[in-house]
Amino acid sequence: MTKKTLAIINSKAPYSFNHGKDSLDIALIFGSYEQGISLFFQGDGVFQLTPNQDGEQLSLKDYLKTFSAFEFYDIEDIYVCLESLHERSLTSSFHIENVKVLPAREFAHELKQHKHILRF
Amino acid sequence: MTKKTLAIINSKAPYSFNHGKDSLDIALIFGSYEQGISLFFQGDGVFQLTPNQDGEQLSLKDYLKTFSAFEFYDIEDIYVCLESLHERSLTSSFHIENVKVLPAREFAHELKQHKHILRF
Amino acid sequence: MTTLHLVRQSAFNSQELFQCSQIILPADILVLIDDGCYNLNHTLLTNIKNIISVKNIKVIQHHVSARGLNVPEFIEVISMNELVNLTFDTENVITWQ
Amino acid sequence: MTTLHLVRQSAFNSQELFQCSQIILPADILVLIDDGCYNLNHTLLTNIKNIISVKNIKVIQHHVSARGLNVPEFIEVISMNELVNLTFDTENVITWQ
Amino acid sequence: MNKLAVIITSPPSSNLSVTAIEYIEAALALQIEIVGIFFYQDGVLHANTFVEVPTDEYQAQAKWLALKNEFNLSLHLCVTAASKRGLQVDETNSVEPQSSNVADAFEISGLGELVELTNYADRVIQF
Amino acid sequence: MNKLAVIITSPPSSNLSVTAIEYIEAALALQIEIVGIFFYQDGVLHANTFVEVPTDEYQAQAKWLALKNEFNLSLHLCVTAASKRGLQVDETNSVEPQSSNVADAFEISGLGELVELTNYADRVIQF
Repeated sequence: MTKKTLAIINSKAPYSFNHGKDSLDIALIFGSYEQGISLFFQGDGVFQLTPNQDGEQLSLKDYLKTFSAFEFYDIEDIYVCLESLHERSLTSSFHIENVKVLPAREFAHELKQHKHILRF
Repeated sequence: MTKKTLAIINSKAPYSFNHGKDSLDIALIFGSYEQGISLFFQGDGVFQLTPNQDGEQLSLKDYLKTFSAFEFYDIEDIYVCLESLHERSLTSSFHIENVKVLPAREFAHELKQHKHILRF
Repeated sequence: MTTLHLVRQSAFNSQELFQCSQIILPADILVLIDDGCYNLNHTLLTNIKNIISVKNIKVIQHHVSARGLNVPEFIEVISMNELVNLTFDTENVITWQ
Repeated sequence: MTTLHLVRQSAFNSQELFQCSQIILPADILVLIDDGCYNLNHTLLTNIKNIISVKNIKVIQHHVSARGLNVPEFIEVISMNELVNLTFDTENVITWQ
Repeated sequence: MNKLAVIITSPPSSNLSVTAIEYIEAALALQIEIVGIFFYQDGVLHANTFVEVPTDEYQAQAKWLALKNEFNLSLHLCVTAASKRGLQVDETNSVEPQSSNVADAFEISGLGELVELTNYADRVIQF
Repeated sequence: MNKLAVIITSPPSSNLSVTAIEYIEAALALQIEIVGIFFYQDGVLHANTFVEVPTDEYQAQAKWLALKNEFNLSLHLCVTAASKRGLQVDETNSVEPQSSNVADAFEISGLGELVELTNYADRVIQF
């Protein structure tokens, strides 16, 4: 089995921190270079995926809208930690398609299949 | 009863964050202007007061040593949250003298006696 | 003596709301702003409701709606103007960030 | 497949160690560095000891002694050189900061 | 009249500083007297003219300049915090004006200014 | 030979970057090949010549320059992160050298460089 180059764990909520945008920039570059990249969402990172958000109310250019371009960039492996959703009383409802919700142990097994792992 | 001008809550451990040093700089200025200032330590802020530390092992100029100058600057009211110590399995042993350990409720009552409250 | 507590961080991520809950007193006011809005679903908010009156827990309107969060009926939604007024209706303010 | 987990933050302050504990697997190695040293006294470390062997929990020597902390006997104290070697003895590394 | 001082510790790139500016605008609209804004910690980056924000993103520095112009706000930059973060704050003013990267609207101050502000203000709020 | 890439995201004022430098020094002493250091987020402040650290405190920038000189390390500065934090990174080099505040030892790079580093390195470590 060929390992994918990079996994990024997203751990921060979208607006007060820049980590989500910094992670997205890396993901899109890897996608445009046709490098295998997978995105993992854990902890408050899951708030980057919840529906009905509107960063423009915070005078922001809403980078979450760019998530809909993942397919175009061949970024297809997007994993969410089930426990992180439960802790926050969230359901598996997201603003993009094809998100895989996994229990922590399976989430960890997918993560390990990558040559390098970053966390933002 | 005259209110003191400023209380600072210190909430971060000493080395990875600069908050402790930034707070100390404010405290010393208030002291040198003979303005009433009190220091409160809560959460990981209590690690700024624990004994046997040596920042020089981390290649740092150890700002914690300056705490011994508090008396010289007439900074006399130093409060520690008892619950924060207990959570961290710490005893009331500190690297400076005259530290008052208070249960959270009394800690809060002292805090409120100040005109302004900052937190670092 | 009433203190205004502004909580700007998610209690799912760090300890600001917890530390606030340790020292909040019955007459105080709590306003959830920025990522503090995520605390609407946190169990610590239940602890705080046992200390201060629920009418003294508030959240900034556009901060909560931008995050797509639902506000429980009993929590008052306020504007930035109302936050400014609260700053002067209370004696001092602590920003938990 | 062994992952090296570097925990740099205090679990008394934020959620890095908790999130690490959610996904650490039995063959993995945990090294406490920087403020991660404060976790020697955190109950989450007990949870992690139920997942990975205690000999695979380590702490950086001068990081822990600079903070005036005591190291329980069963935790191995290592140098920066040993951390570099661990990086190449494992398959990948996650920095929890 | 109610007197307010504000301490800004969040960098321009965070949405936390948008909140601070919205709060200040609301206070001004409510006739609160703002005795000064003190920039500390990462907040000092607000004064850095070299900071480039993409044109379609929130322009915090332009907001500060506009507020300064309209309401004559005092914007105090903590010199110690600023020099640690790449602002050229030669207090002797011997540097050529064009080589400094501190926006004109900001005054170089020390923590002594914070003592003044806390004495004069009825409320101090930290953002 | 083992190949290592390092991503630095902590600012020079934090003790977290001392740890990063100590780790790199240990790796070099152990004959690890360091294929490059990539400065991202607040890590870009390491390249800022305007950053002034009191002489009795840890001089992170001088450390990077010394490591560059001795081991010919590649120090890559992410241009997007840098311009957001007050580094003058005109890639056309049209600015006068003395008006730029990027230390010579650092190369202006983009995230494409990070793709190269992750491909070439056996391990990537983030500090």
